[in-house]
Amino acid sequence: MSDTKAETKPQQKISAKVWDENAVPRHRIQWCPGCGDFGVLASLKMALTKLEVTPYEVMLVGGIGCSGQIRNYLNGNAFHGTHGGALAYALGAKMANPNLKVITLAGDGDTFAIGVENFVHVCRRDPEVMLVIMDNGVYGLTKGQHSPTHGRGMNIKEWSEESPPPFSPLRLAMTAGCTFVAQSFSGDPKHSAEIYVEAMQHKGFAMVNDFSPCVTYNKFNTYDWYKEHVEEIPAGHDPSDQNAAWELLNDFDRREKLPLGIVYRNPRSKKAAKRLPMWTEELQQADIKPLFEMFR
Amino acid sequence: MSDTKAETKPQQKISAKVWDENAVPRHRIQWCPGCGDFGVLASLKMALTKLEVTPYEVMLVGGIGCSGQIRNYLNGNAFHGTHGGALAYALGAKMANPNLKVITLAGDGDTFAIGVENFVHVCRRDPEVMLVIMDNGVYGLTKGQHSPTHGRGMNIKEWSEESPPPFSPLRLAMTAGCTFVAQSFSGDPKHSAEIYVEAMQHKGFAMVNDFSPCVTYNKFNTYDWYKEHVEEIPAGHDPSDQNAAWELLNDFDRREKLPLGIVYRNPRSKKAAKRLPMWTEELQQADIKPLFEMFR
Amino acid sequence: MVIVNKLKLLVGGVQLRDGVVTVTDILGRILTRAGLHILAMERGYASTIYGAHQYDPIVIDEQPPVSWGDATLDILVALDYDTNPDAKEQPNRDTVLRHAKHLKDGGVLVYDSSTGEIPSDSFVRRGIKIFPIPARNIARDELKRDVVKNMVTVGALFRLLDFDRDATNLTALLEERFLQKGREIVELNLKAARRGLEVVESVLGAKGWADAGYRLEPRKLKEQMLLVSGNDALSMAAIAAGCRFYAGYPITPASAILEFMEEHLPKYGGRALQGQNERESIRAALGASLVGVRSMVGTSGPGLSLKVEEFGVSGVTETPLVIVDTQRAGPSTGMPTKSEQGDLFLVAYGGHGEIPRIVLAPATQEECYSMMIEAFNLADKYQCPVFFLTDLNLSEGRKVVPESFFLKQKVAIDRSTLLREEDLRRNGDFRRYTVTENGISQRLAPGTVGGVFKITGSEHDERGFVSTDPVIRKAQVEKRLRKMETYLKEDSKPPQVYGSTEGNPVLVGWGSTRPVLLHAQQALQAKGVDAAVVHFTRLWPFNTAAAKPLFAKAQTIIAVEGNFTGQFSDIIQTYCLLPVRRIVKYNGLPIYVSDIVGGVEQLLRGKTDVVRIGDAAPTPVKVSEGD
Amino acid sequence: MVIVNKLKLLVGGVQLRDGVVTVTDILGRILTRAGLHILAMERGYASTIYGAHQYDPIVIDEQPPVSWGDATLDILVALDYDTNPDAKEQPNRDTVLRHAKHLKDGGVLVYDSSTGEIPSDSFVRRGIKIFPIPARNIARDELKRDVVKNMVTVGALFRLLDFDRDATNLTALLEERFLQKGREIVELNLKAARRGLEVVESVLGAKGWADAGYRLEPRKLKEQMLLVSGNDALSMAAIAAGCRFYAGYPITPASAILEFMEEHLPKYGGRALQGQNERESIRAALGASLVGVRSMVGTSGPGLSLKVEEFGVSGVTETPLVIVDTQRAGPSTGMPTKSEQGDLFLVAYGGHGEIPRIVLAPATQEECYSMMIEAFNLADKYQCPVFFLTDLNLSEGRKVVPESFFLKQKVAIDRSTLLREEDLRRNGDFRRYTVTENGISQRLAPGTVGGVFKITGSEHDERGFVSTDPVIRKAQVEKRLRKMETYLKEDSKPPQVYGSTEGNPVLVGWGSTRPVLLHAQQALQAKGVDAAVVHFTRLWPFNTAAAKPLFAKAQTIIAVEGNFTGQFSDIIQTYCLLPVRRIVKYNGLPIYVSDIVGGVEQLLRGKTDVVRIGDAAPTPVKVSEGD
Ligand SMILES: Cc1ncc(C[n+]2csc(CCOP(=O)(O)OP(=O)(O)O)c2C)c(N)n1
Ligand SMILES: Cc1ncc(C[n+]2csc(CCOP(=O)(O)OP(=O)(O)O)c2C)c(N)n1
Ligand code: SF4
Ligand code: SF4
Ligand SMILES: [Mg+2]
Ligand SMILES: [Mg+2]
Repeated sequence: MSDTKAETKPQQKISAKVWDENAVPRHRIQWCPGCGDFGVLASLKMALTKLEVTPYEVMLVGGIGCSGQIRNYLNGNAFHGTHGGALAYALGAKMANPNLKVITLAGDGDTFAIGVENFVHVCRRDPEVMLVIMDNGVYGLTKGQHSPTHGRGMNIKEWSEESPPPFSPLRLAMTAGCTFVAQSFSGDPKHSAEIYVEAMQHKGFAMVNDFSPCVTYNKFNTYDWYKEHVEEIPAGHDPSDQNAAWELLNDFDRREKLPLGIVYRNPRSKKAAKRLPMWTEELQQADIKPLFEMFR
Repeated sequence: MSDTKAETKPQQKISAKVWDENAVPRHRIQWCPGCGDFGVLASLKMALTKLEVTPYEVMLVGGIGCSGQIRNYLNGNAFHGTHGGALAYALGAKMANPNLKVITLAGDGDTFAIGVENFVHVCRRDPEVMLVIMDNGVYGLTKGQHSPTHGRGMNIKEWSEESPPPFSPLRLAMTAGCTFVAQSFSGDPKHSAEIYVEAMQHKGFAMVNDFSPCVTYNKFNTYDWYKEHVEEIPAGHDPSDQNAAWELLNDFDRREKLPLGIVYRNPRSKKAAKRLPMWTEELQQADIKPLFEMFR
Repeated sequence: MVIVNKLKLLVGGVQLRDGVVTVTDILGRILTRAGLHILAMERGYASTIYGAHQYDPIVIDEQPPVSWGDATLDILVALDYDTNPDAKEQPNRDTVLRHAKHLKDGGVLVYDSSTGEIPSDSFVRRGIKIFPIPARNIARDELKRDVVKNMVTVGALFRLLDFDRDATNLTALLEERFLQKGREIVELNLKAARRGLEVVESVLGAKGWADAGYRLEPRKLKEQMLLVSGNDALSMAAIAAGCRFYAGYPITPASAILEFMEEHLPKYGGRALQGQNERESIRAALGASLVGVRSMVGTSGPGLSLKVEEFGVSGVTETPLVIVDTQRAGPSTGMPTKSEQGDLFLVAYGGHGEIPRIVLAPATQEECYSMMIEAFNLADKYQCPVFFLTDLNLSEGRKVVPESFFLKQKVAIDRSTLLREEDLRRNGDFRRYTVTENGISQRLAPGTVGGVFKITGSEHDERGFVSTDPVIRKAQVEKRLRKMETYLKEDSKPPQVYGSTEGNPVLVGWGSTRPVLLHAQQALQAKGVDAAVVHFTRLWPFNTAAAKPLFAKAQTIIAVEGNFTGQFSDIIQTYCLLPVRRIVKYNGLPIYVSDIVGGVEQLLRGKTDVVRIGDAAPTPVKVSEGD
Repeated sequence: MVIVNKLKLLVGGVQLRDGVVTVTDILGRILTRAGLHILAMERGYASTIYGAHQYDPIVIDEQPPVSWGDATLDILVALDYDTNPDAKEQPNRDTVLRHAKHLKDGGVLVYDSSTGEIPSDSFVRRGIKIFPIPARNIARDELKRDVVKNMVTVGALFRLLDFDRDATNLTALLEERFLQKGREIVELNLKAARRGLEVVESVLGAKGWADAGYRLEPRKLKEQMLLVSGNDALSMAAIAAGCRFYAGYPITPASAILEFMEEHLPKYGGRALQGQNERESIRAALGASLVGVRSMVGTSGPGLSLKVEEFGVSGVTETPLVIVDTQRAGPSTGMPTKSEQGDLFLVAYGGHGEIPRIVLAPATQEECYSMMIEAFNLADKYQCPVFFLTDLNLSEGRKVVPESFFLKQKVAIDRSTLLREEDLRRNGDFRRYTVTENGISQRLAPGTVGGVFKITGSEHDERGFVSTDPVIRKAQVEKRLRKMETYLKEDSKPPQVYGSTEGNPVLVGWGSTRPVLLHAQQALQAKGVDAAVVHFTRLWPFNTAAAKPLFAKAQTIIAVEGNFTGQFSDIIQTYCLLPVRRIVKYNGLPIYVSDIVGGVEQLLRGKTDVVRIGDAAPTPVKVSEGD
């Protein structure tokens, strides 16, 4: 996930258990029993273990919401700022230190309502950051108000400014220039983990929209509903073909199905980047004299 | 542009000259000679005159930028708030009084950089508001920094987080759920005026991206450059066909051309709305007693 | 001796799972109907949906209670049980672990004993009567419906309170709620309640107690009573005051206003918008106000911080807006479900540059109503942001208020600054920003034939065209800010004064603390300390003319505030040039009577100028020098 | 008598079209190289790109000028001409219309006479020497290159100043700039300058004037001099101080910092990001800081208002950040190209809840440099937002500063709060939010082997896990805010005092007004008024211990501020409990020496407590009662 090697690679054996250290103990996790986010947590652990990443080099940026709590249920450095801001913090962190594995974990409300301004721009900027959206169609933490993906699959005939139709995370990502667009379902954590592994290896911004049912506030898009509607992307699909990706989305739409897997993946040619100087010894000698030239 | 009739239709003869009243006089207009925004101004006057709209019922909401100044170069009520906020003010104004012709006039920076959060959501909400974007690829007013549409047509090989590729206003609008998506060129004000007329008659949110060259700070996307690259949408195109609209965009992209005209138009079924009560006599009698029920 | 109609109880349990609010809601409704007064001003819950500890302390009284008093409890009801009795930590015993220390000696402890009994020695020593109720087991095993476990507890509780023995009240409520779903449901619930009652009776019998020591007696009602929260009251008031556009982005504890408005505003011809973000909501509200509709937004700290730029828009474009800030503990995300008075500086000073603004801070549910009506008229008159500061405890806290209170509030909607077509015809040339002596100019709703307005957040001339001419700039700045002088002259109200400030310690407070200040005043008096209380609900612009004389002759000025700094204390110092000593609390708990009494005593002893309430942490770790 | 090496001139014209800045830039560079001092602190331009009036007043002196003085001018250079002489209004004569009233009797007026002569009687009466130069016609008709019209004016100006008669200096500059484009361009420009010189000589001859009354003489330079703006100085300093990440969304007058950083930061291994909006920029900067990189954002009022929520994030997560606010006239969009000191309340009080924060406000270009180095160390040590308040005039104003000044500034980068791998190994258990006596805890850069941090804007325990435990909450709030006491003890600097405050009127100011305060002090002394000056550059937390004793014995305290309220005056009142009288100016113009002298005289006469500088508007219109 970074193009320069980590400065010191710690000698820690990465096993699944490592991810439970420096984290809230299991029985203190405050998600509703059955919450989809449990699946996402499990998948993340699998993926990180698989990639042999160490907690020290991980930088988790949580959104605000039930989903964002995941940052504390998992080992690794973690940051949690303002609602909707996660991707922008992640952008700065990754630009400053490309050796970090920066992972943003947020809800659909955080990402697409208040945070859409960051989402759209980060898609274009394309930092090597993975974003997992725990998409449940509601604002869980504030007790179930509609999020921008609310209404998925509902047959609504008349709209208003107050109740607009849902929008499609995948299409928005594609249009905004995201170079890795995928979808997963927390009801199938193993498959999700595979996608996360791919996403973390992507040389650019990787977005995974994970259907993560809110068992408490979304009584429509339930596990069962998803099980009926999700469908793995056929093996033949070539995710590097943008037209094919759009075609796939259209096709699934027509059939009222939701694709699971990697819809689009097409890394962009990017300037290489290094960790920015930060230690006193790296900074102290900076010679500003050349700057004087322009003031003469 | 509204579904309820204006309450009192004033008996004012609408001629082109009307639009110069209550406005900054021509010789005080502070755009650079040759600025594309002059064309937009001319087109707006033509369109409003054609539609026999009166200045009293017009509500212009300007963005912040060279472009936003247009609100004062034209008769009609006008509002100018924060950078990037125009569409949200417009949304509230239109929801409160559907009898007004609400027109939002903003730059590409205002709309797609700082204002993208409003743009994306307003596309979904679909108020009967026309948005004209004066797209010049730069932040004119702050002296030429890159806007999100900067780089159009340039052959750039390597990107960075700091300098991402431009995005496409039309595709973003389509994806976000905009029901009227069009493009025009201020080098051809008559054609723009026709598009504006259609946009103002649309029953929903109508976005017109108007290429409006910045002669001072964008030396690449000049009038001449646009003249070489724009092309009217072929007469056979059916804008109500979403697939055809996407196909058209792909086709123009492939040919490295920019379409002018209505790409997509497909009004959504919407709840009817009325002006909200606002006069004392409409408000004074509200009986709150029924609300007590729930507190017993 | 049995205590009748005067007690504080607390119901606690695991959030979402145990139905704390179900129990207190039933209790609240039935007792309200029975003519008792209720004050439930602290809704203890967590900023997670499931699994954390939740609690709801309720004061029940024959008369309107002076305040929520202290942490001390008469009755503790613990709904929690252990799902996993083998776990090292027992989060599901939180209610007892956290609150039993506040139980009075001789008080009552009720808990769900389904997964085992709790160690009782220490309670017995304190004379506490313990009632283990296996509510969950009864529900699950006997009645085969987990969900009625709360009804078991309600039945037990009513028996303990010697209330509604024949279940008349309960039956009425259950029928109202469930009859359309079927008589069986009503019966099942009644049966559950009966089982609770029986368990209590068996304990009473086994222990040989005649009663639990408390009794509630229904009272004759002269009029209908309503159990309302601050958010309920202010939302109703907004509708009464003519608010027809509301926008908000969900945020605790303001979401309830949004939900209220979404449900009810359309019935009054209005619209409520769930913003897609904090700025969309305030901007849409400004847009609606701009075209003439009374509009309001509601939010809490983090949302308010994100709206700051729009304060300036409202101020300089002179677009009226009522902004509710239901304060919660900050900064940043802070403690979303804890109350605080920490946003005063933000509403008084937030934003670049300088604008007129008005800050109101109601003290009670009643004032949430009456002052909201005032807020809309002030917004219309002064055409600037009017902030309405509540806090989590006031917004979510519930209180019994007679229906007549609401009905007799005068609602005179004053929209006289908004011109009509006739006015325009009469006045001719319309200038949006006419420089006037009182700073107020006339507005226009777009669409009004005969006038066109040009409005901008840039500096402008009287017609609203952008200008940087120094003379125009000076005139417009002064015109706008002159409105604050006009407000002080014509509309600001002096603080409320209780007792004589002369030669006495003066307790100062603002917003939701008035009840507890008055309660503390009584307690201090009982201890021989005569303190005056000066309480502010109109905070900004600060009314120096009214306040300073009150303070000038005080023995000492002591402000009580729910923040670290003493934000209002600083404002008093700025304007009155008198030293203000402080009792401050910011640990998430309500300010209690004992906090104030203790704090005042400490200050009067003279050792310090600031008392910081709350248990302190262990001694801080020392950091080695040179780091 | 000829005045040598001491004058103020103003160059004005139509923005973008007339090249005002081209002229003053050439002038500035050549005079700097010639050893003269320059102070050009007001860049008069409009918030539109083309067509408005632009002007650039410049003080030239042999010694570093005390301040920019007054509006009074020695020489006025009007580049504008009329494109449409028939238009009723003549925007293109703005320079003369607006500024000629400030010309001294006996001063010099140079203007472009290409489209006609201006009425000269009133000037002649005032003894003003007029030089009509048909610069545009010469350029267009004789030299066939419109663009050299400014060089004609430069040539004329140099002749008027009896400077560089042989064009040595000019030739050197032109060769530097244009030689690679071809010798002809250099020659063409020199020819244009020569033509300007000739026109002046012919006027001098025709009028029989020996000279224009002013002369500039080159001086021997002991060292290299630089002509820098406040933005230049602070940007250089940031790089020297180790800033390696900068983010900003373009906004006047902060854009220049962004442009500087975009151009130069990469050379030092850093990155500069043009945010796509105000929040992306500050959030990205916080992200960079979080992982250990010194980072900074720059903005102005509207951008700052939009960043308010992130102040809290920085404060409560304890993430260092330097925030530059180049103040401009607010509120809202206000007057984007006019200076003001209106954001102090916002930086001191903005944001919900309470956080530690530091506010610095340099007075000069030199302090923009030295204090920025301080800012980064403070941010590192206190791990909170450090605001760096300049204003438009300081940020864009240019001044001659010796190169040695920059070179001799000590740049000691102190990052001792940031742990290294070794420290972690030594210390064992890492807790991000250890409660310490001084409030400061150790940080960690993610990626450092051996430590994991959990950071959150929610309230948290020492390990960074969310907590609402009242004891933990109290400890963390106090820990964070205790940093302000530590700062006051260890790092805050007292205000600078000039003269004795005892028994004298004390003039108080902050930030960019120090030069003019000191200038006014001299002027007052000349009038027999002994006033002290107390000037603050460390504004927040307010240093009461240092300030109050200074004020306590003053005859009267008079604060001079560029805002309506007297924001700093209010802060002094809060902390010192002493009345502060005010001279305030907010009409977009700089504070002049005469404003202060006049204001002080008026205040000493005792009629009022606030003097509002600037020409007032005509009497306000009366509004009929009952509206
Ligand atoms: C500025 C701000 N506004 C509002 C809130 C309240 N808030 C907390 S979480 C949340 C929405 C959460 O929805 P989502 O991102 O979908 O996460 P979920 O809880 O569904 O996982 C909101 C509105 C906030 N914390 N900050
Ligand atoms: C909050 C805020 N940030 C920054 C600015 C400065 N600013 C004014 S206009 C502008 C960009 C204008 O670009 P665009 O919208 O493309 O308009 P144009 O001038 O090109 O017509 C910016 C960044 C501002 N006014 N407010
Ligand atoms: S409320 Fe919904 S999203 Fe939140 S924890 Fe419960 S199930 Fe999960
Ligand atoms: S700078 Fe560009 S956008 Fe602005 S007025 Fe000039 S040409 Fe138009
Ligand atoms: Mg969600
Ligand atoms: Mg633009």
